[in-house]
Amino acid sequence: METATTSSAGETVISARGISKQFAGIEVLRDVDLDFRAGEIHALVGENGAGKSTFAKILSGVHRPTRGTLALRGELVEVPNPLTAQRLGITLIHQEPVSFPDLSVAENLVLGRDQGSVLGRVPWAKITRDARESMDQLGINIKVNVPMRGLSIADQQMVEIARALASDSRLIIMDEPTAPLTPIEVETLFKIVRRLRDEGRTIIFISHRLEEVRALCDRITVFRDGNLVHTGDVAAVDDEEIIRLMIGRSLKEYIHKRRTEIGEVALEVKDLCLPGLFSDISFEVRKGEIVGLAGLVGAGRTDVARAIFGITPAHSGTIAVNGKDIGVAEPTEAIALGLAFVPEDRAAAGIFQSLSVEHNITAAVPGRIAPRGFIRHALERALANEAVQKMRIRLASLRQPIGELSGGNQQKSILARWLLTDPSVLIMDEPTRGIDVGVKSEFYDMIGELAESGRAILLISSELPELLALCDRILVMSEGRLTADLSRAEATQENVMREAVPKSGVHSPTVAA
Amino acid sequence: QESLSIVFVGKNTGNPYFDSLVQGFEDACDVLGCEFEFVAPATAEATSQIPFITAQIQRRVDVIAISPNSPDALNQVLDRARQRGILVLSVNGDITGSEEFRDAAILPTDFEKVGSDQVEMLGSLINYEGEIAILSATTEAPDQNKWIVGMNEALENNPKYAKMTLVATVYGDDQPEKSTTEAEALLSTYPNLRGIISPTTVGIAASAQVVQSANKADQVKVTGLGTPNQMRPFIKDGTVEAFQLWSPYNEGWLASYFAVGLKAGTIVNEVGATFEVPNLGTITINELNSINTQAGLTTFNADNIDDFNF
Amino acid sequence: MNRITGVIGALLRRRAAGIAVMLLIFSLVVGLIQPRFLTPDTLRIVMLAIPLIMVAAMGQMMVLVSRHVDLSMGSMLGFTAIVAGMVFRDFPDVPWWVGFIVAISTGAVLGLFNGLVVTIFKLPSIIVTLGTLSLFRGVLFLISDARQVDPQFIPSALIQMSQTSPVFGIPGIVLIAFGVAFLTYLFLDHTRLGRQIYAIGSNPAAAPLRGIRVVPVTLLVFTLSGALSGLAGIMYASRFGYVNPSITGVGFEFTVIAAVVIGGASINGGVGTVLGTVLGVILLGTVSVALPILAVSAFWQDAIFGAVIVIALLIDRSVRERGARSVVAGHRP
Amino acid sequence: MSGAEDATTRTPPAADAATPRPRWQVILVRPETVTFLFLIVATIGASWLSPFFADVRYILESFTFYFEFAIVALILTMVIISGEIDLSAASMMALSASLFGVAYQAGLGIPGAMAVSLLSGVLMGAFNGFLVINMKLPSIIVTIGTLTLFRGLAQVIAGDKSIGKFPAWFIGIDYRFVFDVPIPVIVFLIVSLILGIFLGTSAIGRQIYQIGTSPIAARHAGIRVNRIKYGLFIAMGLVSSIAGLLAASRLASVRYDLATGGELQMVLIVMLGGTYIFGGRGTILGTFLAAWLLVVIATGMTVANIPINAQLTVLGLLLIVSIIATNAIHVRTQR
Ligand SMILES: Nc1ncnc2c1ncn2[C@@H]1O[C@H](COP(=O)(O)OP(=O)(O)OP(=O)(O)O)[C@@H](O)[C@H]1O
Ligand SMILES: Nc1ncnc2c1ncn2[C@@H]1O[C@H](COP(=O)(O)OP(=O)(O)OP(=O)(O)O)[C@@H](O)[C@H]1O
Ligand SMILES: [Mg+2]
Ligand SMILES: [Mg+2]
Repeated sequence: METATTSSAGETVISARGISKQFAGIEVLRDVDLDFRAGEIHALVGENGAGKSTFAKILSGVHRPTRGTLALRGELVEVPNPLTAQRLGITLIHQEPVSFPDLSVAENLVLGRDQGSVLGRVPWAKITRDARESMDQLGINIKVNVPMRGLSIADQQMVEIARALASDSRLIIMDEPTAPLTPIEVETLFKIVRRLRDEGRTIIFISHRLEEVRALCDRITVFRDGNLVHTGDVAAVDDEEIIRLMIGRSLKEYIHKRRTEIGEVALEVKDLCLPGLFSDISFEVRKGEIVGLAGLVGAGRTDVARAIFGITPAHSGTIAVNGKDIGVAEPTEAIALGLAFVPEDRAAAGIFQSLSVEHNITAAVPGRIAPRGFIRHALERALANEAVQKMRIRLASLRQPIGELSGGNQQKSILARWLLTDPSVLIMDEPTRGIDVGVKSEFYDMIGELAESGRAILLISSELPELLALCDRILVMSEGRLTADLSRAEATQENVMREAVPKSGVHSPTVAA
Repeated sequence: QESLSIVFVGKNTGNPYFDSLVQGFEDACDVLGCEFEFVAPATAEATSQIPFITAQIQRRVDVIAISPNSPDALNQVLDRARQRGILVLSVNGDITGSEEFRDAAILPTDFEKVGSDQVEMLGSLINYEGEIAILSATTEAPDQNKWIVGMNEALENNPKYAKMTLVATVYGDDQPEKSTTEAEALLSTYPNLRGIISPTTVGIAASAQVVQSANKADQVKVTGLGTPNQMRPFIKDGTVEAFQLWSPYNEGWLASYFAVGLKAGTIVNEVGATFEVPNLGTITINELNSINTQAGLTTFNADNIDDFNF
Repeated sequence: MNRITGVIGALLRRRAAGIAVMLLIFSLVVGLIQPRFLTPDTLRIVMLAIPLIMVAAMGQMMVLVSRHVDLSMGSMLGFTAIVAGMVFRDFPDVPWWVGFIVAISTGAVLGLFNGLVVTIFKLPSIIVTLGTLSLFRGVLFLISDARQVDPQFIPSALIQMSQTSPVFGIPGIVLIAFGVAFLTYLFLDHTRLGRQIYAIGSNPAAAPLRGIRVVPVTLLVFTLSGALSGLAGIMYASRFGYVNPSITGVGFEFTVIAAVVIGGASINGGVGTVLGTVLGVILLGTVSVALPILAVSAFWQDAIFGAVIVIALLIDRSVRERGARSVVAGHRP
Repeated sequence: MSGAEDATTRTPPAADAATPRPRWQVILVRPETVTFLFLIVATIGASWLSPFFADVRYILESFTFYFEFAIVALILTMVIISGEIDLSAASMMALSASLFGVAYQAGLGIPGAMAVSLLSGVLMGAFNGFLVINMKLPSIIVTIGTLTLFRGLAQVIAGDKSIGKFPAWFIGIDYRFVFDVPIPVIVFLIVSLILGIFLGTSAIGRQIYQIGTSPIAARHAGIRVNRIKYGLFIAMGLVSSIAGLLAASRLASVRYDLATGGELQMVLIVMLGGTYIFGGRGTILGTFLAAWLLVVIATGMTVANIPINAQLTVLGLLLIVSIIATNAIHVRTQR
């Protein structure tokens, strides 16, 4: 572990020693020692699932560490719950905004602030006044007496930020606060964060965008697989180095080298529209081709994929598979036509948590395991076994609930499920999210093999390096529209980001890690 | 020889009316040396008594006395009981239209006369003139309907009641809430109402309560069929001057004597036959093998109500 | 975007106004058919028909706001009424107000039991209370020995409360009902604890992150629901003058849920107002009074209540649907 | 909301190798096994309570009183496994039976009246399905609403009179025997067997479990979630109306209050059978055993002349205890 040599600001505010955390016996944080100082903005970076949010939640009393201690200005403290954290002056802005949709904005701002007796009177007038003030301070135009329900994700995030600021905390942890924000809002946020630092507060800033880290932060800590691998001044490391620290090896190793014949059009999408989510989406994917779909969070990529697969069908536009025009209204129909979809949210939309691996793998092919409507177990077992061998899924038994497998093996099982349907078009939405590095590269190989076998692949990913390494072409989406179709040669980080950034605001390109 | 076992299947538990009836059975069995048990389902729903009857058949009791919850849903199971040689008595109400499925019915009084008795009672309270209304149980309650027919006939045919007009017949479903609302609606809809006849215990209590709370006891006279315990406070405070009922106790008493006599061969179950029962005198078996415990209704008022506890 | 959310806010707020308008139209229509309906007498009848429902509805509304439901209210009402009645019967000297204490505290214990089963075993309240609906009824039969408490044992002071009172002749139980509604309003809208109930119902997963102690608050809500059922129980004894183990409170929960759902409380938690609930109760009370005055068979009542529940659910959904759509409409520029 | 529910757990490779529990343990902690043990205990207990209980004929005969609920509970099991619930079944029985009675009185004849009744069952089931699936309302509260509505409509069309006088061939199904076994018992055996095979081995049966485990994942796997749920609700309506007709035959009459409170008994049977209230788990075998368990308990107490008060208490307690127990077993075996 490397330690910082220079220090920019004041004394240590909070120090973590030997913090470890297990979820159901699985260690996601290991012996983290880390100090935060007064008057610093401290970046926390790392791959998805590296443990950043978990660490933040331990600091703020959402989770309790399995081992380790926290000390506030040298004194050991217990942070058993968020309320205690609040009392100790620690506030967390959650990665996903935490709000109460039925309560007003003003009320959301004050809920959870330690205000004495629960039977005490609610000072409505003051709450509303303070809320207006907070909004003005942030320079955002949100009515404070409307229910939270009607607010956009970004506005909810701003309210969340306003809440933290109003709380007077000495330590404010921001878990990917900029993800849903427009550039203008990001700028406002930065200004406020800098002001807070100048007031001598400590800000922990979690982000995947190295640009932001560079623009804002004083020191940086890198997590990898639950381990703290580096802490130091931001100025002392370059981007290349940070990425190497994050993923544990150089980017170049990812590059998948292969060459396939690209065949005729397998998937053709024309003028797809779903008001409020996306419009005028037209593109095609050919046999043997891997097409990437890039964009910032909320660009609408997932919505397009869901529309193609018939989960939330588009309002207008056409979809053709292998030259046949189809109107997909149900995933069942899409599957029959040779489409397959690996969803983004594996836990909710991908796996059947408590069902066996076997039943999970064969879920999409009732016709193959039950030729006459009744399941033939030998047939099913054979199919599942074969898939497990082929995908190198690591498990104890086919009867094991899939929830017991690691994320990577769960994802492999879902891929196995789709391969049984022998799809001609495979849509994968963030297939490598939350998967460890080893399995990830296996996945890249598999995706390559699938393309080689003549399937058309649409790969949605927020990890730009991944897309750049794997794809023959990269489509870029921004604000629900397709903004670019870049060939392998044209596709560079800069080019992709330029197109991904919303045009409605001025924004410097950022890297989506 | 083993003693005779009698089981009484009530309409439902928690119905205070049956407490006194059960007492009659118990006392008679103490005298006669029979064994007695009381069972009842939780609700008075049509099918709820069936498992209980079947269980008694299985227990091989000698006599099943039942207050039927349905005039016809019990036919099959009663038939089965009788095939096994069990004496089936319908007590306190009959399975009208299905009489062939029971051996005899023990009824408290001559139901043909209840209607006119009630009209006479109310008439005497309101000087035989003015608007009157009836608050009954459910629209299909067979006994109540029989009495209502009797009331209508009396009002139409007897010149004594010429100045009494029946303005409404409403139904409270034997639910306190509905009965109360219906009674209140009567007072509000008919400002000149002089009297309410409610031939059901829930209804008369609700009517009395409504009249009491509206402070209209002088203007609107409530009468009908009720139990002394239920009506005692209203009699005491003058809300209700008089109401009627028979003695449920005597039904249990009579049923036991009848069953034991029949099994012993001292009584023949034939229309027109007579037999003696202590305290009740000579009892006659009427049409359709129905037996009454008494001729007319007992009237309860401030003078005698404290003599009764049921 | 703010304009749109404003509209929804207004729509939600207008829910109360909507019920008031419905109430007005309904009364006028009934009045046209049967002019006698529009007399002060009717007001009195309605007033007497609603207190029990109103008190219980306040409890049910809180339960719904916290994203639960309590189906055992009718049995709790019967249970508490029987217990209070038995106290009056077996200890003839106790003053009438002891009945209130006994019924409310018995109800609180029953409610707490519901809450404990729901929170400890993390079971859906609807199934748990379906079970206790039967369980409480069974136990009440056991403790009462299936015997009714006769009118002679109910103190006349208690009965009086349903009849007259020093305040403009408005019966005491009506005053109690409106008093409970007002207190509920103060509690829900003006205390931190009250707001926490909304927060829990609005987003149960987020509540602990805001330092809200979900388990104790949930227990409190169920306890209050039980206590208010207990209050309704003693009011039953007051209004009907006797308590019967097999009749008292049977089916009561459906009426209460219907009233609360009409009043705009959402089955998805987080939404519900005292004003709306009060109006819902009054609307339901008015309908049940209008039926006999219109000489409509009482048979229609259940069908109408059932239809009203279904319609209220559909309205609730369409309001929510609009709310959800506005999120999309509010997509960033 | 927060990461607290994040289930995309990353397991270090070592954890993959966790050995599954031995087969005997798997079988032993199955909820149906518990139901079966309860059944044995209850049978012994009932025989001890009353010397009249242990009589196969009597038990079979008593079964016919619960037969209608038991047969609906079989379908309800599938509905609950699919993650929904239907509390309106008893009211659907009453309304379809009342319609049957009214139609027969109107001179439609038994076959015509039966058709009316069955059609009404399908429509009521579809109405529930419409509210739950198209209107996206929670089934539990929807069916509480329709429970009140259907029962109310039954009261409106049939009043509170008892409609009877059906022809002799129609009545008394509970008293027809095949080899000394009442027909309802045989019907229940056959239907349980068919549904058990259907749910346990058919592709659709498998999909019902998958839907109950995760409706979203099911949809993503191409399972026709809405169609299957609609099918289940309609089956619920249809079977309820069949149950209504069977009750009409058994009682030789119909009334609006038929099967009042039956929803509780049906849910009780399903819960006693170890079906998981949150969906995704449960078996027809469990429900089959639970139906007998309920019969044994209720009959045992009735023939011992134990007051109904105690019976209600026992049943309510049983419902709560069985949910808690099933929940505990399922949560444990989840791991
Ligand atoms: N409540 C939980 N139960 C089980 N596992 C959890 C839980 N919360 C987090 N994890 C697991 O812990 C690991 C670290 O998660 P964490 O959310 O801290 O990652 P992160 O670095 O914030 O990732 P991201 O960049 O995607 O936000 C992941 O493998 C995650 O699946
Ligand atoms: N400003 C907003 N207000 C409300 N909802 C939003 C907003 N932005 C995005 N969403 C919702 O969040 C989702 C984000 O869109 P989508 O998931 O299609 O984007 P994506 O590019 O796939 O992002 P991700 O990388 O998170 O998957 C959409 O379903 C959209 O409805
Ligand atoms: Mg995170
Ligand atoms: Mg996405």
